[in-house]
Amino acid sequence: MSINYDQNWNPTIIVFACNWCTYAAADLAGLNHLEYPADVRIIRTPCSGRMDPMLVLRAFNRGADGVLLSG
Amino acid sequence: MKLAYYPGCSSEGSAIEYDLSTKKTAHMLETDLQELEDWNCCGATSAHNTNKLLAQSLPARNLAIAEQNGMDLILAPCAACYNRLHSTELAARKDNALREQIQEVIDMDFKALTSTISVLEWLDGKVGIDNIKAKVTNPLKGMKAACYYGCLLVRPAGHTGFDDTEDPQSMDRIVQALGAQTVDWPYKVECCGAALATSRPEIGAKMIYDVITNAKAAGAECLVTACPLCMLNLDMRQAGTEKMFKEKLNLPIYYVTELVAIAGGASPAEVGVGKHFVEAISYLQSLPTRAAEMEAAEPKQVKKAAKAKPEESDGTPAAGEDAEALQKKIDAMIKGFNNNPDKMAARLIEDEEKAKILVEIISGDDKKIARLAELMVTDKEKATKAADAFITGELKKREKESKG
Amino acid sequence: MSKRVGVFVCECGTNIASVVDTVRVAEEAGKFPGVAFATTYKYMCSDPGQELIRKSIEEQKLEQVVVASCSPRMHEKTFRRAVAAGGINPYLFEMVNIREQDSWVHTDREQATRKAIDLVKMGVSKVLRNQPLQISTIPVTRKALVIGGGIAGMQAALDIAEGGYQVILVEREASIGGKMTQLDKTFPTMDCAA
Amino acid sequence: MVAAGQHPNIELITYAEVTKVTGYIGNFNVTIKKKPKYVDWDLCTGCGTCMEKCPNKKIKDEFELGMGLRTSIHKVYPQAVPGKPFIDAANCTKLTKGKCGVCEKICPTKAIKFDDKEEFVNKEVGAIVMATGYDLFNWEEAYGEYGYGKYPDVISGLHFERLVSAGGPTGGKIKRPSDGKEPKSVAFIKCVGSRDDTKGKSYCSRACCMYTAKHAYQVKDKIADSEAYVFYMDVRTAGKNYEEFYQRALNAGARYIRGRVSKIYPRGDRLVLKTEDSLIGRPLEVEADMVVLATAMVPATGSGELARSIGFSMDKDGFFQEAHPKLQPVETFAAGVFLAGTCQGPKDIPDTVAQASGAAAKVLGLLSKTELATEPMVSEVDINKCSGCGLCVPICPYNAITLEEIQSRNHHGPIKRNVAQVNSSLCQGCGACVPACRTAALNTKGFTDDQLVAEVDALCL
Repeated sequence: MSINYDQNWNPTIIVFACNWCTYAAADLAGLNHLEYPADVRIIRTPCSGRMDPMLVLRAFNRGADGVLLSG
Repeated sequence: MKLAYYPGCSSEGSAIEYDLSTKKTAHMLETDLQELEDWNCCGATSAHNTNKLLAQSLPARNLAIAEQNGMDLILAPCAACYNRLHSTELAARKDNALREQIQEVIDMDFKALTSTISVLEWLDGKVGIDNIKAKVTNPLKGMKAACYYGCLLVRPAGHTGFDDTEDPQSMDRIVQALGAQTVDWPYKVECCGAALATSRPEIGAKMIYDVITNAKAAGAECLVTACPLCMLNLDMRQAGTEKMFKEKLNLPIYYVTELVAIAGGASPAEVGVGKHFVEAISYLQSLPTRAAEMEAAEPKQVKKAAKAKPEESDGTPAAGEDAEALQKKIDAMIKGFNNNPDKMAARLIEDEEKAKILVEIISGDDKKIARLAELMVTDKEKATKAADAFITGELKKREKESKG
Repeated sequence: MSKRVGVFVCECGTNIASVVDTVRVAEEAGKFPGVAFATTYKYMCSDPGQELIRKSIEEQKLEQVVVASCSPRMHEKTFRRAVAAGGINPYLFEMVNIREQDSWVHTDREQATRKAIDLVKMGVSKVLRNQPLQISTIPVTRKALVIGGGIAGMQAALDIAEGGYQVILVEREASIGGKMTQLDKTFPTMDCAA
Repeated sequence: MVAAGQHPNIELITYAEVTKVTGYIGNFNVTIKKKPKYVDWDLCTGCGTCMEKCPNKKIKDEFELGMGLRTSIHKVYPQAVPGKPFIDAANCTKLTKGKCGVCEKICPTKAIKFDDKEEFVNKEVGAIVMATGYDLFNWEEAYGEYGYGKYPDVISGLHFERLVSAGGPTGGKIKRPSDGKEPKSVAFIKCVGSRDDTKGKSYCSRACCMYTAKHAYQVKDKIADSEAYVFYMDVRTAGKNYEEFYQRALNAGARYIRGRVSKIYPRGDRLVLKTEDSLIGRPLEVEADMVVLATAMVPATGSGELARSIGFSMDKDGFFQEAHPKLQPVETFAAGVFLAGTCQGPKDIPDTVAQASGAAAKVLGLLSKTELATEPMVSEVDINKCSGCGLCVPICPYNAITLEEIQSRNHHGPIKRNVAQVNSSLCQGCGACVPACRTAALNTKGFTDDQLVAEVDALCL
């Protein structure tokens, strides 16, 4: 399976990352210099339990192209 | 049971007897084998050494034919065919892109729905040991077989999955169901060296030699395989190996399906046993005699065990004596103990003091006398030990009493 | 609340600066609403770097601070202390991760720089809404538990006990010693294990 | 060991397991299960008469890995600390069938207690050190090529330790388990289960290279005209004096052969090892009287449940995860819980001792304070907005929220009503309560709705 998309399109992708796992994992990706597209913007949350659906709706409402919750 | 049947190229050449016996076995076990129409080579060795996609597309075409005919299971008796078909079907199930690519190459629908099974899976897993037993009319009693799985049939681990990769048992169960004995031997999954037969014959011959001598060392009188290449190698090249090592090997090799068919009533000739290079019919013919010999030898073995330790002339039963004679000897010993305890005790214990105590202990104790008499007939060393133990116990008892 | 945010962009030697145009990040940050001061420095976590933050708070009358550097899991505490040394509540501070989550995972300078600017903007918007927080305290039961009585457990228990505190050593078997007691001699000195 | 048993500051609780840990740094509450020993250790003098008289003498001794025998009432081993015996209930005829009771009759201090029960005690502590150790990889289940454990003379390194130990079942004489003969040729296979993705673990178990060198040296030292073969992938001697020790083993005549053993099978009463010498690229067959496998270290059984109950994580292999591989090697993600020894990863004795002392130093640092500063980024309740519905109470994983009655007033006058309250010592600031609150009365300081919305807006607009 492959996704075809416009190479020049820079989507806004918001990631809500739990401080203890996903945020740490993103740091670990950095430590290992694993490259990924620069469109990703990470917002640190104290725990994925802190995630309020309101925040997801807010992100889409303000024009985000994708939201990733991870924890 | 209905199975698609993929004979593979060797079934029409070097392994005709495998094909014949598989069909015969299927008939006997009421399995309907439906040979794939227009099947093609599985591509073993040559294709997967050169082109991965080709190596997967060749077997995939056969799988696709089976799929078109609505067959869930396909029987591939050859170990290499089985390996190629099975690994292709697994790879295609795991990787959708690969499956689509293969579809393009073979120009057929291919969903990887059909599963490939080996002869061992079919007999042990699908037909079942009890059902095989029920069909045996000519049990192979007297046969001592080494079940040889070879390097490929149960490997790689986590891929074939129907049996253990290091100590497989399915063929042993099948052969035992036919009435034969199987030996526990360490070379059952070692490589026979067939691939080296032409390129490095001196290494290949050593590998053949190792497999055959190891089977013989474990007590096997024949070898059973489920792989045409192992058969070809171990059977056809055995004479050359004998020459190279200047040693007569003379180990008949059978396909497991030949044995099932023969145990089910087929004649050795009709399943192609006469086509083997190492003469294999006379061993089958000798089985009834061997079975009778084995049965006759069984009670002897008990006596042999009794004779294991060399003894002085007294009380040793000569080989060939039966249980009755043994009892007579024991009775005579008991009499000896009752009539002349001092002399008997001296025969067991050198120390005079101790011998005296022994006499005191056993006098009037029929149970102890009987035990000592029996041991003296069967194993004098043990008798001495037992006598020693009686004395030590008695001494301790006395010591306690004197204190108390 | 007054809005005088200071933004400090760290170059981390070349760890950040080789991929992210830190000077441009600081320039852009200076234009964000509420930002009164923005600058870059080679190693923000170093003593001179922390001194820069402290002095800037004083000189620029900063009320909130954003540091754009490595992961907060690395140096958040360091910078909180630096901010506190500058005389403002350590929780009126936010850290922006432009190393682990930017310069180390991207190679396109333009895109990485744009991302850094976005992340700083995010940090500034957040810090404007931060409240001063006070640290409270909890009591400590001055006693330790060691689970497992092998080499590690015995050594830890002894060291803590020698330090003058009570230790409870719990062992699954009926004797302490663990696997060590099954060993014969131990290398490299070949002395007895028990 | 004796020092640990006698130190006035150490309370030993053996034959016991920690079953539950609640609380938080500085204030843990621990539940310890004491398994029944059937002997009152306060009365027992450790004289050992009961062990002599116990008629049940043929039990396989776990300490000797089944190579020796013990009685039902026994010590783990003769020099046990505390030096007192206990009854193995499964093998005691009094406890299983109600017959015997010899130990009870002869005990001079009447310490035998057949009605002993499991007992739970609670303890308050401020810090926890995990030192649960390791088990040996169960090679018998994985390595069919070495016989799945069916050849008695293929043993593990720990078996070998018992065979060379003066206190072991053979009194320190190296003898084959099968027939008690002294082996003239011993083969050692390293990395059994270690560095083997297919059948074992991907990691290196670190201690095996050195203990195998020691074993090979001991064979050469103790058995005249003996051969010691070591089959290896690499020889890793990173440690002070380690390389020198390896050279000592080589000088003693240990024969190191670089190659994996692909099969072991019997020939007569000896064992044949099929292998290769990969340095010269030749297949090899070596006959040996005994084979010793350097098996991998794996986490101790049951340690995983303990970690989960305390609330810190394990790595992919089940070892306890340190908070940072370089900077916090003895800390866990659970504040106040520290790691020592092989529970964190395979290591040898010097490293274990060093890490244990490191953990102890961390504990001492913590215990030297009477009070701890807490993270202020915790949840708080706006009691003006709280409706007292209580939805947040069961959601909190740390039991930090309770409903409390407060005096309040509405337009009719003063009333009493319930509101949620957060215990800031228990609250870990996870914020799980915030989305659950229907009236938006809860917020996590430092991560308020207002702040997170501002971040979203900053990134999107």
